[in-house]
Amino acid sequence: MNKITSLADLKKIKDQVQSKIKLRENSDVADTLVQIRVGMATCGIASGAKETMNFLIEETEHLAIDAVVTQTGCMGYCYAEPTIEVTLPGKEPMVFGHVDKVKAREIIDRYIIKGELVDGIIPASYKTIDEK
Amino acid sequence: MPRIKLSETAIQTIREVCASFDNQEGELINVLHKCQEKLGYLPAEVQELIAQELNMSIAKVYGVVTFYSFFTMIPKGEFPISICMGTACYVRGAEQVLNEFKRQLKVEVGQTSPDGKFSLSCLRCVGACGLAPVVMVGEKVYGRVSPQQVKQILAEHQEGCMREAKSA
Amino acid sequence: MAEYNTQILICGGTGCKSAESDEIGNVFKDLLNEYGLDDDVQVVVTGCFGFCEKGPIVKMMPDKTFYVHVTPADAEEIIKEHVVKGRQVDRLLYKDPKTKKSVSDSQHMDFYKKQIRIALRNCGFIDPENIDEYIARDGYMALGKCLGEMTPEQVIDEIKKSGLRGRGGGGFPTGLKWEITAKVKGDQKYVVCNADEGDPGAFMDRSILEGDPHSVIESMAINGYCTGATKGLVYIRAEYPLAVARLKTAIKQAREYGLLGTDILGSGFDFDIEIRYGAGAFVCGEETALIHSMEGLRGEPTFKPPFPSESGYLGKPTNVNNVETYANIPVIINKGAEWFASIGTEKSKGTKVFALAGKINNVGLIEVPMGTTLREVIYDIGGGIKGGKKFKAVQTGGPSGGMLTNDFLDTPIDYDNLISAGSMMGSGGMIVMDEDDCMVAIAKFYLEFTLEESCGKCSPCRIGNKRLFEILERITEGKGEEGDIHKLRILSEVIKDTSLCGLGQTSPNPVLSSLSHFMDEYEAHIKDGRCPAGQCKALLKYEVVEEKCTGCTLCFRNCPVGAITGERRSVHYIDQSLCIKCGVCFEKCKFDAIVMV
Amino acid sequence: MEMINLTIDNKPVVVKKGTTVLEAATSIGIHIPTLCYMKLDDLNIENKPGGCRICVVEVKGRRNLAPACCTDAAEGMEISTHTIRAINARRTVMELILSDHPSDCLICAKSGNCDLQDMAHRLGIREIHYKGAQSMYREDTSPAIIREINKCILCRRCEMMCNEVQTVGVLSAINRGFDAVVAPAFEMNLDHSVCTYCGQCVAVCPTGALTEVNNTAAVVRALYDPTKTVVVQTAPAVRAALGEEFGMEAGTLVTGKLVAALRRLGFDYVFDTDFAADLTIMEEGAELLNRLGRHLQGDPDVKLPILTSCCPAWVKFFEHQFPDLKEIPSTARSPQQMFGAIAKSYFAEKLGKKREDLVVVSIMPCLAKKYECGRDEFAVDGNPDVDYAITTRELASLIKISNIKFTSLPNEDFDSPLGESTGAGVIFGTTGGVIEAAVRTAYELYTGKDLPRIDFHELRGMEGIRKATIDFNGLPLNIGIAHGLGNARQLLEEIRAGKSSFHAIEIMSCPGGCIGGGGQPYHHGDADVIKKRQMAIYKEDSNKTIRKSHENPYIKKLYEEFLGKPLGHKAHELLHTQYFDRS
Repeated sequence: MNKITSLADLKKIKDQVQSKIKLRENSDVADTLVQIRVGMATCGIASGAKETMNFLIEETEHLAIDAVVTQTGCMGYCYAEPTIEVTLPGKEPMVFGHVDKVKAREIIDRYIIKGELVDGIIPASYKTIDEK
Repeated sequence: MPRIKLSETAIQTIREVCASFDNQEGELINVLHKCQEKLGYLPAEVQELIAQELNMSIAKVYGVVTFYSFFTMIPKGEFPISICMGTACYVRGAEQVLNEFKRQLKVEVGQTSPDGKFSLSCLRCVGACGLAPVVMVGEKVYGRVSPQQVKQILAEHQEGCMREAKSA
Repeated sequence: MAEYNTQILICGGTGCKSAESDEIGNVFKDLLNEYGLDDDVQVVVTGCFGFCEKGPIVKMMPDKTFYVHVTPADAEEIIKEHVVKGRQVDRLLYKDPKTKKSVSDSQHMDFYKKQIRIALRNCGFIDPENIDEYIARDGYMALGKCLGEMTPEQVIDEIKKSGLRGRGGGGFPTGLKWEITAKVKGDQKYVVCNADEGDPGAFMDRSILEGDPHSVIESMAINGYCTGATKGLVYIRAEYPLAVARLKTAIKQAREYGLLGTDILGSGFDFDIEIRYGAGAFVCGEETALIHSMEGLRGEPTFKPPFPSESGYLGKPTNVNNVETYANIPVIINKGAEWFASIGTEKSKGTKVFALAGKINNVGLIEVPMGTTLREVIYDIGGGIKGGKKFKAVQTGGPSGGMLTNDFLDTPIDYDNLISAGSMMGSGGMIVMDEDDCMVAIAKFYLEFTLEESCGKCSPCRIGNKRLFEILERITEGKGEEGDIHKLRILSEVIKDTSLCGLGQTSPNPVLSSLSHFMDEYEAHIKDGRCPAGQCKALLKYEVVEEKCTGCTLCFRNCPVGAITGERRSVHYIDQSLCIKCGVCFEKCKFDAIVMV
Repeated sequence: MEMINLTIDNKPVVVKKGTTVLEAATSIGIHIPTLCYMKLDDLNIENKPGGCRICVVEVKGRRNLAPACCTDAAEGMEISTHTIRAINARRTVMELILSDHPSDCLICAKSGNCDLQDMAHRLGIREIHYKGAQSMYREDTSPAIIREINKCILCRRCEMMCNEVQTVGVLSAINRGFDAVVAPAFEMNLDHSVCTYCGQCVAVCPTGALTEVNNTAAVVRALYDPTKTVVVQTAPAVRAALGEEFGMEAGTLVTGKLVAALRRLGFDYVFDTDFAADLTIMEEGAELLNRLGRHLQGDPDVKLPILTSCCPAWVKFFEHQFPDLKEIPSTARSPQQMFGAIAKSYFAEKLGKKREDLVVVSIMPCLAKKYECGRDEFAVDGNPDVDYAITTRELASLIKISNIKFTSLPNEDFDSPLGESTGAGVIFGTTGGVIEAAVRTAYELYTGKDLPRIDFHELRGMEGIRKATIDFNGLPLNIGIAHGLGNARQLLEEIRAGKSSFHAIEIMSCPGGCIGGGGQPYHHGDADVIKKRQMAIYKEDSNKTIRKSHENPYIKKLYEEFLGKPLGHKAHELLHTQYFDRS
């Protein structure tokens, strides 16, 4: 990694990262790219988030789904761990709770592949700093 | 107090840990953490060596060890059982679960079963309140534990070692 | 790609479920089938929408129409009007209480979103182990802005104007604290992050460090810039291995980018961070004790003044703030003090993260603007009480706080209101209790915690809390005496008045607050030998009601200690000498043949 | 100097910035009770944990009561020390402390001398409303100190003395919460630890948690054993403090009454450790001159500085902590042991008795002396040179038990010959005294001239470490003095690092020297008591006609008749010792 030596540099990095994300969204694969985040805080991991994440990686690979599976922190829905957030191309992010392997299977088969919603969606009930 | 003799490797390990913190007295807690991580517990002999290496009094080392509940002078069992005693777990019945463990294992909190297999301790909140009550066996977390499950949790580990014993 | 044109989302949150949302779903499915729409319209059950008071809730997709108070009888109209004709059913729409106008879709009714995520803004969004994701969301911009465009005084001024108060419990104005440390002269100063989260039932600091460690690092650097400190120390619980690992990774990445180290962003400002580990002592959350612990000593508090800002770590000026406090700083700098101050109440600005737990449906981490009521938190966000039981109290402030009853459900939450209600903000644990929780036992639970965590240095805390605990213990065992309540009161007041540090000064709060709200429970224990909540085992026993027992053997099979005997199809008996009063038989019996007496 | 105005109980008071509320109150005659707090002014010793909470007062505008001992006076403060709230809080806290303390006051070693008992009385506690479990710890008995930790109230004074003042580091607060207590590591017995038995923990303990091992019963048994001749020696510091036990003003010299009392107790011979102190100077002075002479001749094997070795706690300290330096201290035994060795040889011969028929008892201001007389090297065939060492306090108790009205006793003289001493012998009782006595003799022996002046004021005082250079006829002799083992440690570390320029150093374990010993009447936190004892010691010195050890005619006679010359064969056998590595 190169050192960031000025505020301008920092902004440049920010733009780069953001445009990378945009590029990904606007590229040829934009139609198919699925982003999946897995809540991997202590309570998530304790409830099996690691297994869920591994399963999602393996299965999307196995089914040749163009997906990026990343970890993230606590989403706050401790009662519904493990939780994952799935963003289908061009759609709003959707959070699912209680995602064990069975649920993950269902989410892949029905939501990711067919676009059908599945039970267990957790509606986002908060505002972000940009909404406020 | 029965004395134990530290192995040469253990002595070496402790010395290295102390040296890695420049043998600074102020690093005592870091040193104790590292030593416990490597040796499992902090018996008197380990504390004496640490005191010597950091050039401080044994009483002070002992004073610190006995102040912090994370440090233990008793070797943990092969399967250390920790019961979360956070409020969320408490109101969801952690005490009953703890009592059941005590009853099954016939040990008190802070003790290890005579066969060295299980040790019992209580934790402050582990932050998995959504799963309350929570029990940890080693690294494994059990959520929403009821007293009835205790027997099964213990059996899981007992069987585990029996299998290992057989295969060995 | 999608096969369905329309999706009907039905809230499956417990609040709505108890109000027949299952039934609604079934009616929809049947009707769709009837109308031959089941290939076009999908019915989906979701988690809680967090608007439980208006439940059951049905949301239509893709147009996001939000129907409230839906009953099974409304299903047909929704299908006929909304699905078939594309017209909204106005009478089921939410009416804005101010304008009395209907609000058509959830996008335009964001006021139903009770939470605002400031401290948790990145938790659950970014990969905490990837600094680029943090930067993409304005990460380190606040630090850049401070170093490049603001003087330390201006930054402090901005923090002061924001009205941010310490989120660790005390609520001391953060800007003022920074200013004091900045003004003290010293060749070396320190910035400390208190991550020794220890309230049983609070885990927001852990979540922030696990989900957004860079926000803490960035803020500590800003703090260093303001106060003149070049070294930062994070004092973190050793029981949080994941948080430690993520923090370490984040520090490493920040160093690699030069965001920690020398000459940060070309400004000439040097700052770096080290990690120190707690070792399981709750009292180390108190800042003087924390500092002693970082020095390798027993974590015993010392009398203030001198405050750490004058004489802290190694005797040097030291600014101590907690994780959540730090997590707010970058947003204040980026969005401005005014923006931040526009959220919250007059004296408590911004938001507060709470760990909502206990007998509540949606256990979780929430962040609400100061001034939100307990009712909104418990019923709208928390989804109400588990199992449809009756709400009894909510405990805030952990072992330093108190119980808040029904009477306080509509009190706006802020530092001052909670204190005048006999509790306190604390670090943000919020434990909900229902009718099954005995308040004497809860007070005893907290006292036991304090007892174990008291450092033992001062006599009122060391001995006084032991005596308090002993009195509570005998009350819960049915051995309470006349005069015990008076003793609890007097002793509590003296412990509060004379203890050395905050731990002792607040330790009797659970006792005092339960005494003031639940005197009847204390009296029932002492005078009638009865635990109204049925929780104090010494005061209850389980018995079989012979007339109701069918001899199904379910209790017999589930009893963990073999205390129940009886043949199949004949009345069973409980051997009281063996019974451990676990209550399993009581729960398992399908015929109400086991009673608690 | 910035001045602060405040009012205490409506009385205005002006104090310097940095003054505590407690000190401000004291300055206008308001006596706020304290328990854990202790300040020994001139000795730089302060214990201020703010733990007991007895001294709480009401400060207008503050939410909680404030501990007067650690609250600084601030401008405009309004303090009330005896509102109902403050009194109730204080009494309740006291009740709490008592609820975790055994109530066997009547038979406690500390009864009548106990700060906790006094405070309970002062606060008028008549009932303990909050009874409950008490901490239970086992009792630990060592050669000198008994720990009865059930009586510990966690004032932390002993811990502070052991760690900060003495840097011995045996005691620490251990455990947490209700179980917290002050104890050695692993709750081991003191005799397994590096404890020096200096007894400073005992000297400051406000309760009966730390007391001395009581040997009075054994002494009484010996006194009533017709087959034994019982010889007693009394250390110099005893005569400057014993009167306090009988209500006399601190600093009252009671030498004559002390002798009279000992005689009435039935001791067959009442002798003076001062005599042995003179003897110590002969040996130690000779050793100093010997090493100095060899050093000046360029002998590379000679080790300087020479360190005094009269103090047994100090000896044990360096055996544990600085065993690498054990060749440096003088090999001269302490006066107590020199006395014992001479009494059981020279004097026994004179009486025509076997050493076994003699019982030597010493009256000491010290607890470590109990340990010292039990060291193996100070016995012949299992018969110790000194049989029993009892403290000033124990002697007072014996006198009381024996129906002797101390204050009415006539002044009597010591017996001869081992009761004859010089002013040099008596100043052994204070810090700086041993080295001053040594200088008086060494100067005259080295230069062959009479001292122009006998009083070396440059060697006196209460500072923890003192340095002076004495002109030995052109040879500048660098003298160091340390009292308190922490101060000694500083000088020893300089020596270890090769940075010491001293020729001789006097070290005493107890702050103030033996007058501040662990066996003296309790000072109850008043440093003036120790200073007054010091003045008494110097007064006794100046009252003496002979003030240099080598001029003591009975010492001369002892060498002529029995020992030969200083450092000679017999002297070496009886008066010198060796040290052991105890690390």
